[in-house]
Amino acid sequence: MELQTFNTLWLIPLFPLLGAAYAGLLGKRIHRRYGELAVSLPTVIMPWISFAVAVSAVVTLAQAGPEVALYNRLWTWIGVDWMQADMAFLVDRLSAVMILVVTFVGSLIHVYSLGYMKGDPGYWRFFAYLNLFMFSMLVLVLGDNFLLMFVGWEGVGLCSYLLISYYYRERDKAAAGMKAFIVNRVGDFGFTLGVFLLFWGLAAANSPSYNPSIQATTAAPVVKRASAKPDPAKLAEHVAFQASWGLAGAPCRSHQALGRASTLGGHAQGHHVEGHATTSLAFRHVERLLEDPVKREGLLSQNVLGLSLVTLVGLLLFLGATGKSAQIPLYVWLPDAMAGPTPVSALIHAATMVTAGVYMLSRLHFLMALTPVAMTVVATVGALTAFFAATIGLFQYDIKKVLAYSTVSQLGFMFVAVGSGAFWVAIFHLMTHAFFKACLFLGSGSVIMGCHHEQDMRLMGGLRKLMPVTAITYFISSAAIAGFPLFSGFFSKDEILWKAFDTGNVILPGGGFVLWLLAAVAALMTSFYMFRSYYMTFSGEYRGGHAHEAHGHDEAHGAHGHLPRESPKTMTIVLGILAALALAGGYVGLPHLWHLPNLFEHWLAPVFEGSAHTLKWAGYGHGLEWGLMITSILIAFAGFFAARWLYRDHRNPTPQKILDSDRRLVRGVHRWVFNKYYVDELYQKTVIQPTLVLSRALSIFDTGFIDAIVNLVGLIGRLFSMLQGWIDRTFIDGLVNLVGDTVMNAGRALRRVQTGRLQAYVYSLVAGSLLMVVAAWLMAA
Amino acid sequence: MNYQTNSYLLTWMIFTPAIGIGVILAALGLRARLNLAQRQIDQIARGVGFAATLMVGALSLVLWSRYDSGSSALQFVHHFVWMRSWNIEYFVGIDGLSVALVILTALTFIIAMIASVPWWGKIEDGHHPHFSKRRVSGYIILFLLLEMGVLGTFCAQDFFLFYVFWEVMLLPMYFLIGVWGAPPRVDEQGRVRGGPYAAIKFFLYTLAGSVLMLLAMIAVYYTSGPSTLVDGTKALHTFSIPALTQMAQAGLFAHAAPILGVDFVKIIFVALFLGFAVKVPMFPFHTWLPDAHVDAPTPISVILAGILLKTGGYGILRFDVQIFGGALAWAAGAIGALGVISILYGAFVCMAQKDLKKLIAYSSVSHMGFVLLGIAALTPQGMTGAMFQMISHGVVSAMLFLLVGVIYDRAHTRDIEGFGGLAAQMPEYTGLTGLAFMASLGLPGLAGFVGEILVFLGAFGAADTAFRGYVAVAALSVIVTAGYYLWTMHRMFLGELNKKWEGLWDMNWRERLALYPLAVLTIVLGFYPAPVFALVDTSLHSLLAALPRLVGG
Amino acid sequence: MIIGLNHFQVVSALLFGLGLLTIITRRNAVAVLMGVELVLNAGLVNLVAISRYQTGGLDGQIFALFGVVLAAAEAVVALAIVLQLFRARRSVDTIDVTDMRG
Amino acid sequence: MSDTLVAVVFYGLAIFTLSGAALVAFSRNIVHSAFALFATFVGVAGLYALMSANLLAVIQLLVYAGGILVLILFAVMLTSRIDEARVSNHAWGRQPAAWAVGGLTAILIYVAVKAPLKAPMIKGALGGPAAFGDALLGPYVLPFEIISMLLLAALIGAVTLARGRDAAEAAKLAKPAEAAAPVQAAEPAQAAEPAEAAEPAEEVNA
Repeated sequence: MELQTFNTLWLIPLFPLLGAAYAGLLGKRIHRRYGELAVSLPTVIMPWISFAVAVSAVVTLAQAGPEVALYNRLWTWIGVDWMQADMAFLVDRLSAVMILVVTFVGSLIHVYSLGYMKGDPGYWRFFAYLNLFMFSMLVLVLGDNFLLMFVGWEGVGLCSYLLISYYYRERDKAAAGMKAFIVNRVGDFGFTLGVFLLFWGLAAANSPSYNPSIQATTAAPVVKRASAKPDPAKLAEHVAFQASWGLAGAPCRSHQALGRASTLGGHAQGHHVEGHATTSLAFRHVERLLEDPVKREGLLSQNVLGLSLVTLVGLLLFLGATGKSAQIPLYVWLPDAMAGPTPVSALIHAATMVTAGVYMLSRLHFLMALTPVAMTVVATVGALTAFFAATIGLFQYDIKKVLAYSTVSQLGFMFVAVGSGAFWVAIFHLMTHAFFKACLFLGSGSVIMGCHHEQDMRLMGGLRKLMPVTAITYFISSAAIAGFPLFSGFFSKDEILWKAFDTGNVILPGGGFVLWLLAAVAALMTSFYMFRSYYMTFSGEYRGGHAHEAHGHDEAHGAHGHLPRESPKTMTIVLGILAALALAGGYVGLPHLWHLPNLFEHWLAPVFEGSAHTLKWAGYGHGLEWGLMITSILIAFAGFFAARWLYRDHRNPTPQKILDSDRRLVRGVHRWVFNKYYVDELYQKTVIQPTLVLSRALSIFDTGFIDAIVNLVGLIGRLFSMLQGWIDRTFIDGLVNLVGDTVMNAGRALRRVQTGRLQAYVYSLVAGSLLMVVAAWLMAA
Repeated sequence: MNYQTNSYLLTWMIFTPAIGIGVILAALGLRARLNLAQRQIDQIARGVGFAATLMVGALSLVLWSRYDSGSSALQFVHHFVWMRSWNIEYFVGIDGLSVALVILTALTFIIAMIASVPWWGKIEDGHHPHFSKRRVSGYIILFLLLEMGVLGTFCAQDFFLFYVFWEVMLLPMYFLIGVWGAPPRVDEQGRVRGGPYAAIKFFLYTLAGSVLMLLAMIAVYYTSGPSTLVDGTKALHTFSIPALTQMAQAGLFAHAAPILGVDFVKIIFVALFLGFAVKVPMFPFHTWLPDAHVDAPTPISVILAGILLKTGGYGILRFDVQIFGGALAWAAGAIGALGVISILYGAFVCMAQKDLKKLIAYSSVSHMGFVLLGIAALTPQGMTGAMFQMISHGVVSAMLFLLVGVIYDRAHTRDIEGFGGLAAQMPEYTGLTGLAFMASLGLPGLAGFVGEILVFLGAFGAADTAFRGYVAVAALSVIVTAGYYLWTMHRMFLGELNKKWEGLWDMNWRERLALYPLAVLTIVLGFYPAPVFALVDTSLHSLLAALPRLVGG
Repeated sequence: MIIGLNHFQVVSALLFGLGLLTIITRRNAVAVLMGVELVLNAGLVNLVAISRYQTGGLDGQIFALFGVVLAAAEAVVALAIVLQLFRARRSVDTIDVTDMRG
Repeated sequence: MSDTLVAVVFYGLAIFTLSGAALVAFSRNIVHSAFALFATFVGVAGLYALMSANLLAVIQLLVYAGGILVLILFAVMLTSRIDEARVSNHAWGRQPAAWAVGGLTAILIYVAVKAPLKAPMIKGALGGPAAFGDALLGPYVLPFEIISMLLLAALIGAVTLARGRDAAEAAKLAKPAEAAAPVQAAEPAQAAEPAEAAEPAEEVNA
């Protein structure tokens, strides 16, 4: 990979950060003084500027050739000895896709929010958070090393927390934010451990190539340990281990200097740096290292706790991904995250943040490709998530909950693609999903706003006539997600299904077929519940409006005012744009089968080139591929017609019948699925409560045991000193007191002598003189 | 050993507070003569306190600008013979181990000084006068004495001088907690708690530690070889830390006669370590910390958490690693394990706390555990991480305790459960608290993360593979930490506003003045920690490089 | 018979004794002052007499002169105090004035 | 002057002086005492003259008899009520005082008699006022100046003391004195309500 310096990359995350600072620090006052627009306009414009810069960067990238990446190094962030993490941004073709999606969809959602958030008291807060989110997400995507990515990774988690808890006055919503953050932290735990393990694993793998000449100068710190346990083999290992990554001290500094030169100097020097910098947490360095077969073997041969190190790294990183991307077992936070304002759900919990896990694993494709076990786990978990989330989605009534489970399910599809080794497909689906899911969420937001913040689909209906733009865009997006032919979702999802079937990278019995089957069933359910939600919401008669009935008789025209109305222009335009993309966004990745150019795959191919040769495919023929494609079309239509039959115009009594069924099995299953398989309750019982109990127990232990010991020691000391004190008081003090008392009494007696009478003093003067004379006389005698 | 510079800068820094004390005492002495009212005396004391701390701050900036980060030698040395009969020298100087802490000290004391005045705020209690209005001159005198002790501790390069300053640090703290802290009260279990109890506990705990240190110091003195005092006279033994280091590197202590059948190095190492571990504080010697914090006045909590705990970590680096590193390999596993226990234990106990200040006190236990883990890892990353963790914890915990003070001044309670919905009432306070919590829980991009990740990374690469397990266990704390902070956030700030607190007002300018510099520092250190690394790197590197020689093989 | 120094001294001593007695026994502050004058005069007589009989110079007289001046000053101040005392208490009885009592 | 005449004059002067002094010491009437004091001063002046200290004798008469005594008389008049004149000069514990003072005087007399100072009076005049003046402005100039300063200070002090403050201030001055000895508040104006005056005084003391 060649680096080309592109010194304006840092502007991409900077602008949203400026917006966040503006709205966060000054927003409240500006809101009060100059009104909403003064707050929101700058913050809405910022992402657009970022988008413009991103476009310019991507154009530069596209012109520069397939092997080039844009690079912008700001400063050394954490540089300790041979470990270095820079504050540096990198745009290769993968992150190019991401920044375009993020800035474009993000900017659209900012515009949408103008209308949606109108009149909200926390207006400034909302836009500050939203901009901060854009910043974090862009850092995540642009970061050139693990740690910088982690900044964005946690940053989006924080913003997600802030935005979910946006309506903090309601305890439930605040709690949802907390849940999201903590669950994400569980994922981060895995992520960080994975990074550590990878870092030191690579250090060890890199060791055979060490240069003996620098051994003496750099081997210092660990030698001591080796000598503590004199074992020559170990010593050698330590020395090697240090030396390889330990271009410590001076060499490290020179590397920094070179790095600095590269930012100033441009292309040639930048390339030069590549040769030296084998010691950082940068993705490209890791990739380069693993291109060397010897080192790759060195990494693969390492075992930790009986597992292959690479596998463990892959699994731990995947744990991180499950947290952020809401996969089994950590998906529980995402449905609750719907507590946030709807634009947030669209931006963070559908289009961008939740796809971070997919992005991360794709970014590390070279690593994942090395470990079939991890790949298998990724694919299987993805497929299972897709399936189970879809089943839950079947029974939800809250329109946003349906979309939330659909998101979880779609993310599962993406992981199926990742696990199957079809990284570009995962990113492809990520992109199309960003379009249609954002559109769906924003549509639901429009509906919710129209229905006066009612989210229950049973209280909607008939909105097609009242909110035509919303209805049309919602339908298009539903068609896209269901995989109607020629809609964007069709291309990406079909590709996933095909790749899952065709994959040779998983070690499941039955191979890709199992994945395909799960994913196909999930796709069927997706189609069904999406159209179910469409028909429940938009067809038939409007069922909402208790308000309508309550007030309608009193005021003739009041009734009309309570009917849902189409949303303002800022919102519908955004819906239109996204729907158009949901319709047409897939054409960049047409299937090979049609003998049309697949621009998307072609665009990403250089990025995933490194892992291409390690991936294996079953190599099924075109006939099967045609068959699967037709199957998936059939599935999409089957779901659509089933939903249409059952829910259109709310006339078919079957759903109600099933709900009212007395059969225990039906009711049990329904309750089980409706309550999300009781996973939340399971976690409550198995994780949260034991943690709380443990913490309380430890707290009691702390005051009741450790502190008690301390106090006991103190008590013994006090008893001892009381004994001492008694002796002291009785004997020693007694003596002292005797002296003191004597003096006191004498003083008290003598006090009387001091009468204050003048003559008394003279009297005593005389008497004293007399005495002195007598005394002198006696002594002389 | 070549001492690069000779200057009075450190001496000025250390004794500027003493000058301040002198001025206040003079004012008190001339009070009757000059016919000064109590209020005037108070204002003079505060003014002098400010002047002295600001002066130290300015000097610390001079120090920073003149410090040569490329050298690991002692700098700004001021050196003369103090007590000839015991070969004790007045010897101050700093290197990378201490320079960052000295600067942090100067900063923290300024912040604490700001927090010590009652200006610009409605802080009256009604029944008890606010601590900052009680016996002001005495408070400021002790405060300045404390600053002197801390600065001396970080700068002293003579073991005896170090010990003297160490004890100087102890005494003012005792009075500051005992006299200006919470009045005595009886808790639910009928035990007497409060300022005096906490002060005595703190005092005895630390004193027990220093007794061990004293014994170790005497043993080291009589084991040390001959050396030359600064004025050229020969001495049979020495207290000079650089000289002791040289002797240690020559294998003197490694081959010294065992005490009670235990290696000399090991027993001294343990004695010193225990002395410092109490200060850190390390599980199971941590129980003084929550009590001391809960009952100390806000600025004293700030200093306690921000600076005093760091003297423990600094002492471990300066003595246990620099001189008695020979035993480090033997003890590293245990220290690492205790560090991990501190981290997790502190985090879990935090979760169960209902008193906000106690929660933050326990979080200090947790976060200082990282320092131990980082040091025990014996990798450059671990060491640097430990050092950085000390700095970042200094900044962040100072901020946290200030924030607790803000709410306590208003509500006169710290019961987490008793609040609720404060975000609506005090948005600015909520924002700052959120920032501090996030920094403390190690959100990347804020100060806490850098130290934490470096410690983890360093410990993970330790030669002893058991450390990987330690890290895996300790990393669980990131979840628990997030849990208790967010839960606290949830209980205090979110939800419906508790009607009781409708009268609370948001930050005032005094509090802003104290908090915003820290907030900015938290963010800057998170994104640009390089200045700190630049200060500490060279010294830590040579410290590690010298370790093998200490084994004396 | 020759009048010698000791004659004068005996007179001086008696004068002193009577003055002292006045000081001690009188309750009126003014009377006490009179006693003081007596004691002073006794001293002055002694001074003059010794200088007359022993040294023969003017020294004793000059000291006596100073003594007279001192007495005058003392009388002035003391009487002023007495007057103030009287003004404050309507009494000059020394038994009443016990502010210095221990 | 012959020795006998000198002796006669001496004894006469001595008796005159001492009887005056005795009257000062023992008179029950302060006015009597004052006049007896006059007699004593005159006697002492005579004794000075006898010792040829003529100038001093004159000064004694002028300053003591003319100045101090007049002052004392003024004080007596100002501080005593004439109608109580008979009991204006109480005595206090005369007997033990007499024993003590008597003892002391006896010792003094014993010393005076036994002391080896029996030289006869030095003959010749000792120098008149001119010599006196030379001595004062010659060797004794410093004490002379100092004593003049002292006199000035006493003068100013006496004026300041005696000038008296405003009535209010005087009352304020009086109060602490009363607080110290509330029982002895002899002032009739305040004697009317002694209990109330005493109560706050006790608080102050506590």
